[in-house]
Formats: sequence, C-alpha cells, structure tokens
Amino acid sequence: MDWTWFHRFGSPPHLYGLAGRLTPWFAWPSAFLIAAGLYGGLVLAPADYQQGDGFRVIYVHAPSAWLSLMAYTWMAVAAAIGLVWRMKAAHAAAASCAPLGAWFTVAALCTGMLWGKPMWGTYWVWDPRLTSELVLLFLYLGYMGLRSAIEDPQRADRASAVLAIVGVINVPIVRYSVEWWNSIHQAPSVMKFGKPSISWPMLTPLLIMFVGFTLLFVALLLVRLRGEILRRERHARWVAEVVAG
Amino acid sequence: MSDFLSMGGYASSVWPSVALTFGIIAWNIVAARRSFAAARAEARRRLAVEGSP
Amino acid sequence: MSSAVSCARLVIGRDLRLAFRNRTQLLHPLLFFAIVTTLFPLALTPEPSQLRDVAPAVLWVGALLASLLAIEFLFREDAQDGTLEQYALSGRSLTWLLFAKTVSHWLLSGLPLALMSPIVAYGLAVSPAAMPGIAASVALGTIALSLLGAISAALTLGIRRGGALLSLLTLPLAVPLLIFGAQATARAIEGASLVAPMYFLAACAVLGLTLAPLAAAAAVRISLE
Amino acid sequence: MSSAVSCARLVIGRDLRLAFRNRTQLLHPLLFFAIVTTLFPLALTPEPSQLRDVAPAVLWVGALLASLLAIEFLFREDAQDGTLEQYALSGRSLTWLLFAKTVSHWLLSGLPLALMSPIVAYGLAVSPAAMPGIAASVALGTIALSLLGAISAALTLGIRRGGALLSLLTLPLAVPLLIFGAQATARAIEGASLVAPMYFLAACAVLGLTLAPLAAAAAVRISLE
Amino acid sequence: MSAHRLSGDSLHVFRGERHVLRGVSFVAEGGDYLEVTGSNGAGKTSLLRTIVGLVHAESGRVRWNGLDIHADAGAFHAQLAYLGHESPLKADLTPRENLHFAIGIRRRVGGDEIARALAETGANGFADRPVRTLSAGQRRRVALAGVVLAAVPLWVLDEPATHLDAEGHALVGRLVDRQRAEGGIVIAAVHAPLPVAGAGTRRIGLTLQ
Amino acid sequence: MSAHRLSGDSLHVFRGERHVLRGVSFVAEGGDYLEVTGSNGAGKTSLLRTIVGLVHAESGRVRWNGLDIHADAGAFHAQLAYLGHESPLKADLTPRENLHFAIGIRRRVGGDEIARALAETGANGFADRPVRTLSAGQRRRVALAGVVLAAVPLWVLDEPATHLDAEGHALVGRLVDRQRAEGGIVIAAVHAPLPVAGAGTRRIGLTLQ
Ligand code: HEM
Ligand SMILES: Nc1ncnc2c1ncn2[C@@H]1O[C@H](COP(=O)(O)OP(=O)(O)OP(=O)(O)O)[C@@H](O)[C@H]1O
Ligand SMILES: Nc1ncnc2c1ncn2[C@@H]1O[C@H](COP(=O)(O)OP(=O)(O)OP(=O)(O)O)[C@@H](O)[C@H]1O
Ligand SMILES: [Mg+2]
Ligand SMILES: [Mg+2]
Repeated sequence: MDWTWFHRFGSPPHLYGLAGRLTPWFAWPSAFLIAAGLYGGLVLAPADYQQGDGFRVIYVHAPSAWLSLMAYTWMAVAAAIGLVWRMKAAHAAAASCAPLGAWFTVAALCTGMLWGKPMWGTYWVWDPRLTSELVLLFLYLGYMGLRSAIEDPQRADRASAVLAIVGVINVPIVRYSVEWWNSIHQAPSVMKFGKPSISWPMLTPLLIMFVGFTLLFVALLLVRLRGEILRRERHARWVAEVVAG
Repeated sequence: MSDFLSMGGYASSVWPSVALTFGIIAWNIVAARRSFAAARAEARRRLAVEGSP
Repeated sequence: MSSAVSCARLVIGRDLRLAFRNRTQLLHPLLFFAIVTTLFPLALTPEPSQLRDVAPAVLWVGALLASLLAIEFLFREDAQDGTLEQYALSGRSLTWLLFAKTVSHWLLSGLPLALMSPIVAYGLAVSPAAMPGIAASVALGTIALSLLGAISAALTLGIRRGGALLSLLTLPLAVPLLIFGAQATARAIEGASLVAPMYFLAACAVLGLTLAPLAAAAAVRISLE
Repeated sequence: MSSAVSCARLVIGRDLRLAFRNRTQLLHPLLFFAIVTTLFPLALTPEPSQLRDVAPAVLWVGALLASLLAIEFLFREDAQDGTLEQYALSGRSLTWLLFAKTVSHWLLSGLPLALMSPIVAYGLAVSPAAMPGIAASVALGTIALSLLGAISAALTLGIRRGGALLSLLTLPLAVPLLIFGAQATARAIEGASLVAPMYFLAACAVLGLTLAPLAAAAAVRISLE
Repeated sequence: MSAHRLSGDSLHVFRGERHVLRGVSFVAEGGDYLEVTGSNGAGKTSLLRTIVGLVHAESGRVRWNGLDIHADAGAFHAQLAYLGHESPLKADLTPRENLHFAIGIRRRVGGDEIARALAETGANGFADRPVRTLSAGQRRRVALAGVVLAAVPLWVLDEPATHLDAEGHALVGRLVDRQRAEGGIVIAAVHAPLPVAGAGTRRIGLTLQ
Repeated sequence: MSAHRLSGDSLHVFRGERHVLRGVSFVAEGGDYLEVTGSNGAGKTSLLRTIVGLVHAESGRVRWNGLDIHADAGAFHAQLAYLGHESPLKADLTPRENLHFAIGIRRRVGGDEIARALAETGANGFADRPVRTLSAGQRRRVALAGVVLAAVPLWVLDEPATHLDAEGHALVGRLVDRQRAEGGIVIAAVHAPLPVAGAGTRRIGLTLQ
C-alpha cells in the first residue's frame, strides 16, 4: 500500500494550507443548516403530544450532546495517531478538539438541566447518563489541565495523548448508559438501528441540526488546528514565509 | 408572536437553552479565531526578533 | 527596610502569582471537592430525600479533604527548594511570614471552596434557602482548618511522604470543626438558627489565628535543623 | 543476566524494604481509611440503621481516597532521585518494571485496605456475615484502582503539584469501580449474590493488567524526555 | 560600615550520632575571606550550617560582633546571606521574579537593581524564562545574583562554584573580592580554591573524623 | 570484547523552544574518552541525554555499533551506564542496598562485588548508613560505584566529579582510564578536564546558541 498520501496529509505546511482553504466550505453551510434547523425546530415542528413545546430544547440539547461525544472520540483517535506515528499535525488536531468538546459538554449539561426542571422537577438528578456526561466534562478538564501543566509542547502532546486514549472508555459508557442501567433519561430515539421512533416533522429539523453542528465543529476545529500547527512549527522556514506574507 | 415566545409555558427552559447554546457557539467562534490570531502574532514576533530561520 | 505589611504582601503576592501561573492548579481543590461530592450520590443513591440527609456530612468531609489536599503544598515546595531556609535566615519574623503564607493558602483554597459549596449542596438536593448559611460556615471553618493545617504541614516537613502523615495529624484535630460545621449545615438545611455552631467555628478560627503561626514557625525551624 | 522474574522480585523487594524501613508509613493508607470512615458517623448520625445504609458508599469512597493517596508516591520519589531514569536505561522492559512496582503498591495499600475493610464495616453497623464479600470486593477493586492510578501517576510525573492533578485524572475513571464496588458491598450487606458486580470488577482488573503497564511505561518515557 | 567580626570558639557539632566537628575555632574580620576545605565528609557543610545557626553546636558558640548568634537570631540573619549545595529557586518563576520575591522580604529592591545583579552574574540572557528550563550552571548564577542583591556584610557559601564553567569560577572570585573590598566577610566551603586576591585569606582545613 | 563504536551525525536538538544543538557530530570507538565541554547552558547535558536516548533529536541520529539507538533501545541501554547531575540514590537505603537493587535489575551481582566497588570509590567507610545522612561528595562516590558495577562498555557521565574533593577527581580519572583500557567508551561533560591519560581523548566543544 502506498502511504505517501498519509504523510503528505500529515505534513504541517500542507495541512495548514488545506485547513485554511477548507474552512469556509464548512462554515457557511453550517451557518445555513443551523439557521434552517432552528427555524424548523422552533417554528415548523408540531408540539409534542406529551411534553408540549418543552421538547423543543432537543434541537439544541441533542446536537450539543452528540458533539461532546464525537469531539472526544476524534480527540482520542488523533492522539493515538500522533503517538504511534509521532505526527505533530495529529497532536495539533487532538489539542484543538479538547476546548471545543469541553464547551459543547457544558452546553449539553446546561440545556439538559434547563430541560430537566420542567420534565423531572429538578435541575439535576444522579442518573447514569447525566453523571457520565459530567464525568466527560471532568475528563476534558483533566486533559486540558495536564496539557497546560506541561511546559514543553512536545511532551504535553504525548502525555495528554496517553490520557485521551485511556479516557475514551468513558464514551461508550455515556452513549449506552441509558440502555445498560434503567435511566430516567430519554433512550436514543434518533441514533439507533432501524427506524427512528419520533415523527418525521420533528425529526427532520433535528437531523439538519446534527449535520449543521457537525460542520460547525469541523470549521472551528480547522481554525484552531491552524493555530496549533503554527505553535508547533514556529521555528520552521515555511512558517516564516506564511506569516511574513 | 407572543404565543411563539411563550412556548406553551416552557419559555423558561426553551429560550435560555437556545440562548446559552448560541452564546457558547459564538464564544467558540471568537475563541478559535483568537487562538489562531495569537499563534500568528507570536510567530510574527519571533520572526521580527530572531530573523528568518 | 520594607515594613512588615509590605513584606507579607510580597509573600502573598508571590504565592498568588505562582498559583495563577499554573492556572489549572487553582482549580484543583475545587475539582477535588466536586469529584468527591459526586462520588457519594453515585455510590449511595440518587434519592433526593436520602441525599439531603447525608448532605452535611458529605459536604464537610469533602471540604475537609479538599482543603487538606492543598495544605500539603503549603510549605513543601518552599522547603524543597530552599525558600523556607531563606525565610528563616531573612532576619524577618518567621511567624509573620508563615502567617502570610497561610493567608494566601486560604485565599486559594478555603475561599473558593466556600463559594462553591452552594453548587455542591444543590447537587445534594439541598434547598436554595440554606445556601448563604452553608457558604458562610464553610468559609469560617476553612479558616480554622488552614491554620490547623499549617501546623501539621510544618511538622511533617522533614518527612518523606509527609502527605499521608499530614492528614493523619490534622484530621483528628479537625474533628470538632467537622462536627460543628456539619451541625451548622444541618441547621441551615432545616432553616434553624446557625448562631451556636458558627460561634464555635469563629472561636476556633480566632484561637488558630493567635497560636497557629507561632507553632508553625517553631516546627519549621526544627525541620531545618 | 538475571531473569525477568528475579528482576521483578528485586523491584518489589526494594519497595517493600523501603516501606518497612519507614514502618509508620505503611500504616498511612490504613489510618487514613480509618479516619475518613470515622469522620462520617461523627458528622452524620450514630443511628445504626442509617449508618448501614451509607456504609457501602462510605467504605468505598474511603478506600478509593486512601488508595489514591498512596498512589501519588508510586513513582514520584523514584522520579525525583533518578531511579526511574535508571530503570528506563537499564535495558529491561520498562513496562515490566513498572508492573512490578504496581504490584508492590497493591501489596502495600490495596491488600491491607481489603484486610481492614471488615473492621471498618463493623464500625458502620454491618453484620459479620457480609465481611468476606466486602473484603473480597475491596481486594479486587483496589487491583484495578492501583493499575489505573499507575497511569495517572506516570502522567503527572513531570508536574509540580501533580498530586492534585492526579486525583483529577484518576477519580473520573474510577467511577465505574466505585459504582460496582459499592453495589457489591450493598449486596453483601443484604445477603444477595455478589457475582454480577464482582465479575465486572474482575473484568476491570484484567483489562487494567493488560493495558495499564503499557500506558504507564509510555507516560514515564515521556516524562523523562 | 563598622568593621564586623565573626568568630567561633571550639565548636563541637554532632550530626546524628557522629561527632563531626571537634573543637573548631576561627575568627574572621571585615575584609576577610575564610576558605573552608577538607575532604568529602570532613564537615564543611556542617560547619557552615552551624555558623548560620541552622545546626546547633553541642558546645562552643558562634559570635557575630561579639554577640552569640542565637541571642538575637533575627538581627544576625538580617546581615547574612547563605547559599547551600542547592540553589533556592522556584522552578515555576523566572529568575527575575525569584529574586524579586526572595530579596523583597529583606529590603525594598528595584527592578533595575535586580537587572544589574543578573547582568553581573551573567544571567541576563535568561532572566525571563522559568527556572525549570535552565541548565545547572545557569541556576547557580541566578542564586549568586541573589547573594549579591542581599547587600549584607556576611556571605556564607557552600561550594559556590559548583556547575559553573571557567568564566563562572572567575566571576565568583571577583564577587568575593568586591564583597571584601566593601568591608564584608566571606566564608566559603570549596574543593578547588577560588581565584581571589591573596591578602586577607584565612583557611580552615577540616579533617575527616 | 568486540570493538564498539558510538557515533552521532549532525544532531539537532530542541529543548522546549530553544534550538540547543545545531548539527553536532561525533565518533567514539572502544578505548576513547570523549570530553564534552562548553560554557553553562551550551548544551552538554542535552547532548548526553540525547546520546542515551532520553531526549529525542529533531533531526540526525545516534548510532551504537552502526544501529540507530532507538531501533532497539533495550539492547542499547543494556550496554550503557548514565550518571546525571543528581546521584540516583534512595535516601532511606544504605549505599550497599542502593547498589544491590539498582544493579540487580541489570545483572546478578554478589555482595563481595558490591563491596569491592564501594572500596574502590572510597565509599566503604559509610556503606551501611542511610544515604540521607551522607555529605554531597559521599553520595557522588556511591553513584560512581554504581557506574563501575554496571560493567558495561559505554559510560555517559554528566559532571562526574561534582562535589568531589581533589582525591575524588583523581579517582574519577583512574576509573575512566581503566574503563578505556578494557575497551570501553567514556563520554563525560566536564568544566575542569579530568586527569586521564592523554591518548585517545577526543573533545566536543559546544558553544552557547
Ligand atoms: C443535565 C441533564 C442532561 C444531560 C447531561 C443529558 C445528556 C445527554 C446526552 C449525553 C445525550 C446523548 C447524545 C447522543 O447519544 O448522541 C442526550 C441526548 C438526548 N437527551 Fe439529554 N441530557 C440531559 C437532560 C435531558 C432531559 C431533561 C431530556 C428530556 C426530558 C433529555 C432528552 C434527550 C433526548 C431526547 C436526547 C436525544 C436522544 C437520541 O435521540 O439519541 N435530556 N442527552
Ligand atoms: N526543559 C527545557 N526547556 C527549555 N530550555 C531548556 C530546557 N532544558 C535546558 N534548556 C536550555 O537548553 C540549553 C542547554 O542546557 P543544558 O542543560 O544542556 O546545558 P549544559 O551545557 O549542561 O549547562 P551546565 O554547564 O550549566 O550544566 C540552556 O540554554 C538551557 O537553558
Ligand atoms: N543528618 C546527618 N546525620 C548523620 N550524619 C550526617 C548527617 N549529615 C551529615 N552527616 C555526616 O557528617 C559528616 C560531615 O558532613 P558534611 O555534609 O558536613 O560534609 P562536607 O565536608 O560538606 O562534605 P562534602 O565535601 O561531601 O560536601 C559526614 O561524614 C556525613 O556523613
Ligand atoms: Mg558539603
Ligand atoms: Mg548540564
């Protein structure tokens, strides 16, 4: 198998340029989709027969929660690649995932709490899914804490990569906690095998939101990635050329 | 319109959630751009101090 | 020669600067507190009424351990890199310098813990009305705890793995603080008057303020020998 | 050249010798465990039935914190005095050497904690019939905990005040151990079957045995760079 | 500056169970350099720590300007700078910050004064990097800058030139000479003699007990 | 013992953000003593740590007997003894115990062999006291005994003679000479040259970047 594409892809100057060129291609569609999804979710979708209009929180809650998990997974995968092939660009990607993932975890927690007040009568219960999402936040904080505690960027990259890989075990726990333990939290109704269990008019805006959030995440990741690449390659000649221009 | 804003009595969860999420999105956009700009400025400063490598 | 106050300001300023340099480390006692108090509902039960019953105990044991965790570092690094030796040889009152260090420790651990305790209490199903009382009692209790911890930290300086011994020395002495703190919290939850336990916590803090720095200075001198 | 086994024996022998040289330090995790678990009844209530309800949570949180306290020192001293560097340059598999160190850590903390847990449980008004189950579950849980802690300890090596970061990194990952450990204890108290939670704890231990030393060795190498 | 005088008479010092110093006596006056030599384990470090008051002598006393140093330890310490085997620096702070905080508790000190001391000890090239990232010799230079900045009459230095390069050795010699010229007293434990001006050098040779 | 060969070609090393070594190359063969000199912060320690494989070079490689050291790090390390700025000793164990446990994981070693090494480095007078109570130079001697006991062809020593007295300097020179006579290679970072036999000495002079 020919691996040159892999190394070319991982070469910092190439990736830096590519990321710059790709950003708008993710940013604008995401803005459009999120706007459309929001309109669809808040205005067009019919009220839920049980929860009334309260269910509309789902259009921000579920995509945020989904991103919080996706970001961790990507972070762990990037970290593993960086560790195994000593690839700086992959470490840069992992480092860029963490703050984004942490913020979307916060968003999922807060929107979930706001939703929980009318539905369960309290902002917080010690439910497995809620708890494991909180643990996910702690993991993100631990990752960023470890990273900032180590001065040398190379060492910080590799040490935090080990942590990211070890912590990935929490992702399936969050994802499947609802099924493994009996939980008061909603079981997956969209992302499950077979037919989704909610109606299409409600589902469509949600799916649009999922895609929009994912694209947004990629766009933000690319912007951060470029910064991280510059930080790691400060002493490289190509950086001088790029920055001077 | 006020019907829409009241969200069938759930205004106090729906609107804060939406506002919060978009607040976080906005902050992330600002922060991402800022982090890139900071890295760029830093590289420029180094270039000015140390000259081309 | 700079005055005693400016000298204390310098010591506190240095500790705060060091703490803010490792920004995340500022969060450690808080996160530890948050994590320990999260572990309980997980291991126990998610039932709010039952959680509310154990809330004072969980809150205070958590705060105690978090504060202790931070105390371990009160003098240790300064001892290892020779700063403490230099303090002892600076011609300044060591008691005063150590007192300043204890103040900065409380600012960096006790105060944030007190500010955070209402959030933790909420997670333990405590009603919002009890929050001001809880925060106040934790703030007062951690003052006494920091001072108490300063003595133990100084005593365990010369010792390898002092950390474990430190908790051993401090925890038994902290028992009265724990009992009255938990009592104050329990009363805040019931909506009863906090005066009696708060009065006791304040007495402990005042006693600590007068005696602890002296004892700590003596202990530090011994450890340097 | 000495064999891998004799080499591990040497590493473990050294750690045990060091521990027994500072005899009191051997007692630290145990005493910490004892103190934390006594703080609870003090802060809570002396009511036996209520104590029995919180016993699994108190026991496991106490054991978790005690074990964590000891883990901080798993590699720290060896890193400071250069022993770890020598291990990495010894031509031996670092994974294996660190595994041996983790074993000695468990022998010095997990095992004594398991042996002591029945006593603590008795203090929490648990009936004697539940004791074997409790001790077994603590023994199994602390194996996984020592292995998990080894990774965090290795990761926080290069870092000042790594201790606080260490608990931050370890506790979230230890949550499943806590939940299942407390569940096993609760079942032992009720007289129900422990098989399911014990099976889970064993699975964690096996997973840890295969993966943790590898991760720890990677982390140690990084810290030495 | 009045002439200072430091003396010890028949000091007996135990470390643990060992009788390390057996009746060591010395006198040093303003302008003197007291060189403490002796093979490894002879008791140089123990003597210096006794002189600054960190170790208590079993018998005999150390006098500063005629007064037992333990009589008014605060006043004595205010006139003294001690540098041990290890350099007392915070790894997370920069050299500049380290000196600011360390000297600040002794006396008011300005940024320019710190900068001058750092330049003098050849440490201005790395004055604003965390000490953690400095080499062994670079740290020693920062520690020496701290001794200079203390601006006190008595210096007690334990192997001040460890980890220093040849130029660093010369630097230590110059610093010692300047301190003596200003009427100060320097006591240093060394293995290789420092390059100081000959006059006014006294020696204590310790032998292994 | 087959003739060994250690080489580095155009090593570039970064510490944090600093380009510390710029294209350093060297060769050493059985019987050689490679003396690394340079002012404080020139990169001696960094070079030694790169040679033993603790620091990774940004470009260039170190070869042991023709093979990249990272290709089979275990095999390389089994032939290597490294002594850094600090002596790797457990404060609570005695020198004898320290050596027993440290060398034991490399090879089977008898008590008499340890005793001989301790005697050779002048450490037998305090072989059974906890290291905590030893003076700085005494600790260094114990660490040197560990290097001798490793019985490996390659020694990498960072300022081996720190804290040692004059007799200790001569001792280090003797040890280095013997190691070379047995076909080994010694690399040492030093500030003052070690008293070794002249032939077979190569030098790397590093300059501050
Ligand atoms: C702090 C409280 C909450 C947290 C931490 C939380 C967390 C999560 C997480 C992690 C997901 C998973 C997303 C995925 O698997 O891709 C999710 C999805 C979801 N949550 Fe929540 N949640 C909370 C409160 C609530 C409440 C109160 C409700 C409604 C009563 C709710 C309804 C949902 C729904 C409907 C989904 C989408 C499930 C799917 O289709 O996959 N959540 N939440
Ligand atoms: N972890 C680090 N991060 C950043 N810079 C470092 C780090 N370690 C060392 N340096 C820098 O690299 C350079 C070389 O350091 P090194 O320790 O190799 O010097 P050295 O030649 O051994 O000096 P000395 O004679 O003082 O021991 C120095 O300028 C030092 O400040
Ligand atoms: N804490 C202690 N307990 C017992 N003995 C000690 C202690 N500290 C030092 N010693 C012993 O006292 C003697 C003198 O030690 P000291 O450190 O003063 O020597 P030194 O002259 O400074 O040696 P070096 O040149 O190696 O620094 C040594 O034999 C040492 O082993
Ligand atoms: Mg000495
Ligand atoms: Mg060096």
